[in-house]
Amino acid sequence: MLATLYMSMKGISRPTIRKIAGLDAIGEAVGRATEMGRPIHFSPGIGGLGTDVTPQTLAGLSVLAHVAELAARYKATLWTTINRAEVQPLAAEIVRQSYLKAGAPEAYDEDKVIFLSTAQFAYALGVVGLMHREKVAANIMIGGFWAESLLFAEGGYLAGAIQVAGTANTHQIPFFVAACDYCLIGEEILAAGAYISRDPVQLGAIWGQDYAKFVAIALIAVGIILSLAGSDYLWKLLRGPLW
Amino acid sequence: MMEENEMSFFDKLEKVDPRLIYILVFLIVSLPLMRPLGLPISMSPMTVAFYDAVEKVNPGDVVVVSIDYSAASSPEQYPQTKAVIHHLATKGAKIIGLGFWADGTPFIDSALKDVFGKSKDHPKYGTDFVNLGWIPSQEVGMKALGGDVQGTCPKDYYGTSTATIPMMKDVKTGKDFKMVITLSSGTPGVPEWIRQIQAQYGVTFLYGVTAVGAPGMRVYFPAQAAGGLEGLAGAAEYEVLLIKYGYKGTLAPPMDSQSLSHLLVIAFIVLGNVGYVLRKHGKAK
Amino acid sequence: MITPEIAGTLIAAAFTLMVYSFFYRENKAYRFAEHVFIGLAVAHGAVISSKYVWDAALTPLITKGEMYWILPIIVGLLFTFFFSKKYFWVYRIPISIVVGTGVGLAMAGLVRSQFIDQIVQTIAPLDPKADFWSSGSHPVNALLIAIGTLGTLFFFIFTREQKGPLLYASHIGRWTMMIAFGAAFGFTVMARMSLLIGRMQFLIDPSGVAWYMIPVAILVVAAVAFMDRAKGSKP
Amino acid sequence: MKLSATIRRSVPLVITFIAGLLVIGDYYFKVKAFNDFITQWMKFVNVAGSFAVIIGYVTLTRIHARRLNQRREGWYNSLALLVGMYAFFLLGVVFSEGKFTAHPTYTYWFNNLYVPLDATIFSMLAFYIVSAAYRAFRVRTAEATVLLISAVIVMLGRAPIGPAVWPTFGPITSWIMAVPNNAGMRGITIGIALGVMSMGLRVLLGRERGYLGPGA
Repeated sequence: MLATLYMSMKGISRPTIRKIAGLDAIGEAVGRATEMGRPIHFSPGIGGLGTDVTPQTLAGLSVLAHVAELAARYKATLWTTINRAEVQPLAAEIVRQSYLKAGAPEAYDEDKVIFLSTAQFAYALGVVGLMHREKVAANIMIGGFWAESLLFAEGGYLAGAIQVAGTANTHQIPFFVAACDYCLIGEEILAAGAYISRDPVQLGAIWGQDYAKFVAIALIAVGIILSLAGSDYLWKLLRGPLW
Repeated sequence: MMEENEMSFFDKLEKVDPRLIYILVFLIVSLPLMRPLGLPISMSPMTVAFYDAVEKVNPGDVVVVSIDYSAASSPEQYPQTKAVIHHLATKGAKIIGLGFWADGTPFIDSALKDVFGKSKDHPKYGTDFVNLGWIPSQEVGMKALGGDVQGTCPKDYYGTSTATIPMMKDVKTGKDFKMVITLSSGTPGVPEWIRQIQAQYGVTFLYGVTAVGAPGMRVYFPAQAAGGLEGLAGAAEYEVLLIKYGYKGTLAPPMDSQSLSHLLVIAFIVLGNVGYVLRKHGKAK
Repeated sequence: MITPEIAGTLIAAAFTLMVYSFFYRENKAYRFAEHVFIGLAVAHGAVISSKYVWDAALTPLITKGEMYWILPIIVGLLFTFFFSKKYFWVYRIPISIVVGTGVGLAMAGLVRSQFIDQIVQTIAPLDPKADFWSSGSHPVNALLIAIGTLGTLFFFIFTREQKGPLLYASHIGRWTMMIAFGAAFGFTVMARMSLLIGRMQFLIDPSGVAWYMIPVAILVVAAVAFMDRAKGSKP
Repeated sequence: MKLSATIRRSVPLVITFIAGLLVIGDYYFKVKAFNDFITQWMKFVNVAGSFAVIIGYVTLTRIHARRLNQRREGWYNSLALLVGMYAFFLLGVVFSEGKFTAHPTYTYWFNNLYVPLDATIFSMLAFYIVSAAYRAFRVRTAEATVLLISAVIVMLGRAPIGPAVWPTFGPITSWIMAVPNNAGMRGITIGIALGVMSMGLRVLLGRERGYLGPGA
């Protein structure tokens, strides 16, 4: 089912991704930071590369490209903080490219893409310190976040920043919703990444998953109607062997 | 959002030194430990379902107790572990202790010692309970365990060959497990056990999880998991149910701390938001 | 008389308080404790892996002469090529075996337990006599769960623009998730508090000796605070 | 040994593909010889996978040995890390008389040093959650309001104090957990399952190579 859709992603046709409200919020946040003349902070999470949360980090980096381009266009200062050593060169390159694309390569400052620390809390404190010192006006966090989400959200709020955050780590979303102005929920960050990067592999993956979700939706809808009507036909059918 | 010149009472409150808050937290948590309030412990349906499932265990049934947590969450999960092993022992189950988290392995030994008094030197070690120690490679390890128990755990935690342990003679594959109980705080944990053992061999499956994981695990109840202990509250409720087996719980004072600390969090959320709403309202004028 | 047991408790208490000293401010004691912890964590992993390799592979190899156990050992040792610039690609052999097996396992098991069985649970037969407050099989609850699940799934449909009925459906999903996240929030608070309670139980246990360390820690922090003030530096 | 770059690139991808396929096949083809082979294969992977720990060990040693060598700021912390790491390892493997972690001296240090450190570092979050509750969690949107209300009810319902004040907190909490929480989490679980499926497909088909390290 998914495999056939993979074929179609090979250039035969490509899906369009729906508008993701969080991305508009990012534009707004960058705009406001520019108006106030204060910097922006971005974090792609602490997921790193080469683990099961890699897709989240990659989505974060795609959004970073978007943020950097906006920042370069509006001439706002952008701070990017990194937790994993292997992400640093990637992020720096992405920011540089985006500045180039926005026609402001001279504004790119490689010291503003900083690797703080691999240790979770050391990184978190570095970020909180930076947000406080630089009085950031926009704090954007997209990627894999764990316990540090709490510290970031609090630090950003105290710095008076507009905050846009998103992660697929479900148990951290509550803190982002409670403390940030806009929150991307779960898989939304992956879709946002695909929306920006237009990477055919990512697009195809999301498309395939959508179809599978439609199957699930149809089965549940039919199943619950049958079960309310007192029939357990579908229930019995699905409980049988797969093969 | 916060202009310096119009700093109201609530703005000032927001800028209070966090160290004051920290000290308050210390006190709120410590006081009930020294002087318990003795609030009654309520009952959650998940805990009752867990208890009922263990009640159905017959003497001689093989039950796997898997320690899939690390020291970090031991304050929540170690009390669960002890209570579960105690309950299983009173039911006469044959207990297999093992674990997929490297950090958790020493807890199997401690829990056995706490419940039975001794672990390896206990006269019933090897007939009524056994500690197979750690199995690597997470989900791959679980699959291997289901396929060949003795091949995956060739020796127990103390270095004895598994094949020579009496109670392991008839435990060859996942089919020989009557019940699996995981005490888990992450990956590998509940979904992996369900995928590799519960779905494959149809064994009764129960879990004890940290409170962080609990909401997400509800989706497996009741068909895939027959019940669950949720965090410290789950453990405390379970202890209450076990009183009739002479189990001496230790969690009543901690639950009082829990009550007070929840009230503290709620009070702070309300306080913080009163200022926020007033300010927003003031600006709207 | 200081028995090893008492000494152990005191060591544990000292390190606990070294970590908590962080709440006064970031300091050397905290960083020291953190580094010790990182070292121990890796060492423990290595010890327990050594035991497994010893028991599962080396013992049958040596005592029973089961020569084929040499294979996984060699494959495992290929991990060390991670540190070679030139032969880094060799490291990819063990990693691809481990990842391929793991991914295959997860995929094979997922379809049943996290896809089909989830649908099955949502449409399971109803029980009108079930308790409304706690049972998902009460008809009203079952319908609500199905609607909420459908809404959540609709929210995560990305290749259709959200308008018309799809918009309403995804709104239902969003609100359902917010209540769920609220519950998750409450449970997380409980979990974090439990951890602290666990540490406090240890520290202030009147029958133990751990609390001896508390006055020591308070004195140290007070001394530091005094020196800070004397220097006039803000912490 | 000279191998062409193409082979070097494709061998790991082929291995991943075959390994994945073998395991998936085990679920759908019930042939005894094949299933037995997979069981054996799992044990092999278990043993081989145990060696992965070497990487973390060597990496940490390298980083901190360098810091120590250069007498960088905080070098004594690096020394503590290395001493702790090697002493604990020697204690568990070389001096444990074949008992490894079951050796009493090892258990002693595990219980009195490792456990308190791990648990304490993690418990710091309790403080942060309270301070964030006070200073950052705001009802700025309707969604955040619903979330916080649901959170407050659950916090009261799950601790003894809630039902002691108003008995209905208990049932309301269990309803929230059994119905809306279940619905939301089930949707998310299905979504995650599909995400892992599609990620798995990409890995097996060689379209996702992050796990192979740089330059794959």
